[in-house]
Amino acid sequence: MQDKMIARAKELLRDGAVNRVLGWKTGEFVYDITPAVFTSAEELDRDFVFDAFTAANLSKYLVKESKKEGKVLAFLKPCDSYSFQQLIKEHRVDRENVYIVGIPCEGKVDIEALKARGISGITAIEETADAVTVKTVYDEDITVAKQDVLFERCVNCKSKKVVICDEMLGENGEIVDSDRFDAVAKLEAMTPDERFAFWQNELSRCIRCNACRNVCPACTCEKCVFDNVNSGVEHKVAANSFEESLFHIIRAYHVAGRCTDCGECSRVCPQHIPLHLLNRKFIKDMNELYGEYQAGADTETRPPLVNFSMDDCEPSIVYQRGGNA
Amino acid sequence: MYQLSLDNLQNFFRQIAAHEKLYIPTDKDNVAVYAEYAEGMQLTQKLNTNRSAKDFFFPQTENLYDLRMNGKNLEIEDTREACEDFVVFGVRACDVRSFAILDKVFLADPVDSYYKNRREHGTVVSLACTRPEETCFCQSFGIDAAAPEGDAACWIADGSLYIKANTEKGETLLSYVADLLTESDGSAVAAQQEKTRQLLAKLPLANTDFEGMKKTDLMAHFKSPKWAGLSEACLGCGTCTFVCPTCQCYDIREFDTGSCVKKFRCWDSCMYSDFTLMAHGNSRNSQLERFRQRFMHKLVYFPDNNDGVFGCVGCGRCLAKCPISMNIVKVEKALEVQDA
Amino acid sequence: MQVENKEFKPLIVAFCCNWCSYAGADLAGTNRLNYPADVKIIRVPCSCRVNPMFILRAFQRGADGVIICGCHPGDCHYTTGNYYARRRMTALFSMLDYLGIEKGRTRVEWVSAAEGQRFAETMNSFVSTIISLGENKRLEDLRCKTK
Amino acid sequence: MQRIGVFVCWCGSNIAATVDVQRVAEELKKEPGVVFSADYQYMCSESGQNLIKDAIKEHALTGVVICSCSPRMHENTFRKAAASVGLNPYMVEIANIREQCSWIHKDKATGTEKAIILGRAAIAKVHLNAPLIAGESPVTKRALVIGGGIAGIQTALDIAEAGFEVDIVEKSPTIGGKMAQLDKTFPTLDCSACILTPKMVEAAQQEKIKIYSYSEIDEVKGFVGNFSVKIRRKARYVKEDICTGCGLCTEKCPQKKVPNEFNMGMDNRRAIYIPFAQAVPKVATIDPNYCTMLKTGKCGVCSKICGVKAIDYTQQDEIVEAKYGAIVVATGFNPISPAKFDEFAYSQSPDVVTSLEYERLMNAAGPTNGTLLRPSDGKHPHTIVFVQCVGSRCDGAEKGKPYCSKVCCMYTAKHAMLTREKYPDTDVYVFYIDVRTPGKNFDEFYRRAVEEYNVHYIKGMVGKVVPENGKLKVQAADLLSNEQLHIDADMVVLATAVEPDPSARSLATKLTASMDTNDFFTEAHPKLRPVESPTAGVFLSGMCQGPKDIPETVSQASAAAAKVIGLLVKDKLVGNPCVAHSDELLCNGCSSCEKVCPYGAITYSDKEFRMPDRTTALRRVAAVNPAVCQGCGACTVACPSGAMDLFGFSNNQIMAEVDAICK
Repeated sequence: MQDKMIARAKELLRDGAVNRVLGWKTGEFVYDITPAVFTSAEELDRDFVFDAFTAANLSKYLVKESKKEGKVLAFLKPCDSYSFQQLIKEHRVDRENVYIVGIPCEGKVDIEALKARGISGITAIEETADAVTVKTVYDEDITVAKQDVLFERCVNCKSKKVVICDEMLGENGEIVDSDRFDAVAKLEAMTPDERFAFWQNELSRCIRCNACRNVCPACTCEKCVFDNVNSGVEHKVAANSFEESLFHIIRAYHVAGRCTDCGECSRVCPQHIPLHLLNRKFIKDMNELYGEYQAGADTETRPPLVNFSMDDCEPSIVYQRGGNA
Repeated sequence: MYQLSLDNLQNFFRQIAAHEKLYIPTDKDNVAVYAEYAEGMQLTQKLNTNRSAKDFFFPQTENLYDLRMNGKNLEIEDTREACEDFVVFGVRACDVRSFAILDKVFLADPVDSYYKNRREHGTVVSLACTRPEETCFCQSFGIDAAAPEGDAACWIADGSLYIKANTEKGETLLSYVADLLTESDGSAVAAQQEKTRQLLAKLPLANTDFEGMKKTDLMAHFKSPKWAGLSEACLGCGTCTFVCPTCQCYDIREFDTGSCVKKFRCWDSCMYSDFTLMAHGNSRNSQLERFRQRFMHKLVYFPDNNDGVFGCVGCGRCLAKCPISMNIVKVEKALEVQDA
Repeated sequence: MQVENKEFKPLIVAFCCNWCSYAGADLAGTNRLNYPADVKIIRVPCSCRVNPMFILRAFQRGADGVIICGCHPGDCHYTTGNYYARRRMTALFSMLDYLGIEKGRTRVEWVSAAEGQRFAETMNSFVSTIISLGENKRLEDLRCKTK
Repeated sequence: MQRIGVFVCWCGSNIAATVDVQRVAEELKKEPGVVFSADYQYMCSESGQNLIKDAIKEHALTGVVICSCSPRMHENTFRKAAASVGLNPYMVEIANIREQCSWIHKDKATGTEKAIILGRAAIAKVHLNAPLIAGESPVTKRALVIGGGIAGIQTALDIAEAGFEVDIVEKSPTIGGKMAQLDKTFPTLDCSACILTPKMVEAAQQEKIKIYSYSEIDEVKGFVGNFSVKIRRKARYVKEDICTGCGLCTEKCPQKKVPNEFNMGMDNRRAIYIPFAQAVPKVATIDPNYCTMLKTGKCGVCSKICGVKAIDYTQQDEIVEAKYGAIVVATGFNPISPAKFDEFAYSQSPDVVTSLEYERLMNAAGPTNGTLLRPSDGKHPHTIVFVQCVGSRCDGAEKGKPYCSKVCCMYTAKHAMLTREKYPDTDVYVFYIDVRTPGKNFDEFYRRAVEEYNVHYIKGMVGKVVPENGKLKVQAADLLSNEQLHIDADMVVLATAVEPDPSARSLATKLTASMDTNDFFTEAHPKLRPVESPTAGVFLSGMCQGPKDIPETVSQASAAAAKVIGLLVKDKLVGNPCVAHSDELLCNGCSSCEKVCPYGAITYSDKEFRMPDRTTALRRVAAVNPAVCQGCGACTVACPSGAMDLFGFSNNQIMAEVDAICK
């Protein structure tokens, strides 16, 4: 796939259809891949990479890139395409300045998952269709099933379909049945005390690095309320457990109905907080209460929180459902 | 040098904890974290903790004082809690060195009394590395992962813990556990050190050399065209700064509780758009400038002002944690290429 | 029904829309219908003006319960405001529940300008719920407890 | 820092009995920014107001907090008092310590403590208040009425009568609407045309009224007082100002097979036509769907025959742009198609007709010149079955309408009565669910039909109509006697439900006026503002808002006119300054706010901004039109960036109140 992508990118550059390419760049060792803009065939040949570790969702970069001179080629995976379409819906990107090449995705490997299995000192990784083999500095040679080290979002993939593109490289996939709400349901089934303990443990680890927010393709505010000294709620650090919760509740609320569930927030969290479980809770609730809705699936449907129906349920329904006191 | 069997490690911890608060790196939620020792707590097998050890001396938030209205008068209330002596066990060589770097900032005139207070009460017990990882590059800064500094230094080899005091505080610590220790010639340690050093030489970043940075003029680095490409993907989050053991920037803020105003400080990140926000606005308005500031600070300004000591210890946390995998090694290499 | 307050004096913030519920509260007053003084009302133009941030802010500052009152669905002065408020609050309350905050600490009630009786009853019942739940400890900011 | 004055009212003993007013004044004096504090028996009295005014002047107050009764009672009083001495009226805040404190608490300590807290909240808010100045906008003194039925005509006449220009836009070639098709009107049985056509003529002759017939609304921009509307004048291929309405062309046109919509398609007209004799304007129109000349370029009979050379086959649609201060929607209704109710055999037999068709069959100007004849064979019918509630009050919305169409009971009674009067040899049956006759002389009218005219009223629904041997076999249930009925009828008349005109939905979008699920326009308040739409400057007249009969329609039309006149007499509109506003530097242009705005007050534009990183960027940002915004605040919560805020109830003001209460 990488070779096909480079070839296609070079073609489009040469034809003048685009003047730059948004993709992923190789790093110093195996998995430290950085999103990057390429402007020449030489750069593409030298640095462009697409493998099990090109996990970063590129769509958010298009907010800025699409405002620049000329047309940019962007390679979007299914997840990324939902985010991109949502950004179009919110008028955040200039569609005409972007040439989208859709690329199929079979899931990305989470380096943290490898490390959690005690694998470290990685010097090389070989990837086959369903396994990865790691060579280490300690002269080990370890093979694990790919399925076991994928990102959670990939294990519970919601869609392998690129929903918006100018062309597809390879076969486009389909929306898949996923168990992505199971973890939410499991939490819902707990008692409030258990849930409280669970989230205290998770959120207390937050160091307010803002990685979740800054990577989030839905969080594209010119200035976040939490950074705005005039908003009255700005704070740089979670000084206590309340502020930890506040930031994450409000962030999840602000992206509710807009979050495509791309899972970037959980991917980048340096403290491994399962932030996607907050966003998914909103998605699950809204699906159940107001009808199925997938942000980014189209550009027309009204998001549930800026919509209503006269016979909507009352807020008290919350206290009648799920995990009891 | 003294020795004790690892079978006796819990006793070792227990006896220290009987005298002072003891913090050890232990496993929690799949990563290693420092936690106050509790009976039975196991030392992690992981190389290093997820977050750095700087919190012990420079916590993420810290209340400085309270302001209170009394009629028309403003009263200042010192809210500092009396700091007790404590021991941090198992600090890796890189993190131990980070304290020396923080000292250069906080203990230089004017002395930061909050930091100094904690530093004086803390005893640092280091632990030599045996399995350095691909993200490690401490050796680039002259740090020997096999021979860590600290008030006392430890090694684990052949089922035993070896310990050596380097300072008075270290000696005091040894006195807590004197009955558990036996003298050792340290030969096992030397053998272990040799193995570690072989591994260190094989690491992918073993040959990263920051000294070359010093050959080029400050302004040439500052004006380097490389910054645009390097900072292009930067999200402007604070992950690198917050996991970094040497980042020491903070902001001082107020919180109105309704009955008083709490003046507190908290970590800040030069990657943030509101870093050093002033009445006129920001001094660094683009992410390029903010990104450049961080690396210029660590690799150019800091050594310029501190006898050539870089503001980095090569712990590799930022390499592992950056959401877009941009890091100091890549920056160094890019600048080096340009300079060549 | 007048709730007897025991030792625990809850702090309750009530956001009332200007056109129905605030007027309902006025009517409760005009008719001398008692409800505990623990309830403090904040006037907003419409229930749709209530930002989840306000609710969390109240809890941070030490509120033990927050209630939002608006016009009955269909009667909103601005036609659709309370419909949006209904969805927003459902989503927020569900999230609070998910985070393990006690059920019942937040409530939405529709009270018209004619329902003084209902306003007083609602407040009495909400106060007794909050008393039974006890002090809000899960969404508190300890700094605000220092006196 | 504000200089705040606090004024605590005793309200006689209303407050002072349960609140220690002196203590409240003392305690609040200690709050930061409070430079003056006083208590007084009646703050709202003239001397109380003078106390406030004097303090404002003497202490150079920038903010005022009044602890008194509900702001719903005296907020305006105190605002005016402040304004009279030069303090912006929006710098006044009220702490409600009567209705929400002294009147509900018995214990003085409790009441006093709460009053202090409420006072603190008001002080906290005033600290963040800023002077607000209500925006002014000029008013274009011309109204637009959309729809030229009786509702539109009446509204236009009333507005014109008051001296304002008014334009009527009617989509068909003539005004008159559905009422023009009616024969008689209930309950007086006066001739519909006789009372309507003078109004039509009056409208045509009234100098202030301009009629755009055969025209539609293309686009509506602007807001209350300042609408700009594009009207599409459809090509009628006849020069309206030249045509004399002689009608010669409509007799000579060789294309004779055009279903005549005025007679519900029960007879034919020509391709060039005048809908009916009293049409206004009385001008011929060429139907482009049937005209041979327009379709094939071969014919031209009308052009040759026209003495004044009014025919112009090359005519194009014309767009007229005009400005209006107010818009009245009077788009009316249509009877629903009975096609979905196959059990009544409407599509199988021409003798099953709708009530409006029956109306035309009874009308002297109708297809049968007023003689009641069966459409199938032109014979006189002897047994007629009327079926009520066809499509009204349906449970499942897929077939009919959930609402009562309101007029059917009465017009069915009218039809039954007129039929029996003219043709006493006819048996007339009416099947009903309920007979609803709430209206002046309505029930008397219905009782006359039953008692004097011996119409057979049967409670029950018709199950099936089967055409058989020239008869219509009607199977029905009599619910009162609980028996099955079989009637051999000659005709069946279906009282079909009414529904809003299909053009209403797209018009509502253009007007940003809201509609209910049945596509009726919603009113600003169901009880108190029944003729206004929630969108300021848009008014509702007639059936477009809900089913109603002629007298109701006319009264609503006049009411709407009164509202319009009330608006147009103003030279300037003074807005409510407590409106939303968007901070362009924070706005992302995501459109969330626009989606929740019930008034269409938010628009977007691309603006060039200098960004923090010193680049210039074109950004899409929201702007609120303060003349349209009503200040609900829905947008402020939909906005994630906090760009959208509300004057008078800002995020920071409300949070300051929260903080003060929770201290």
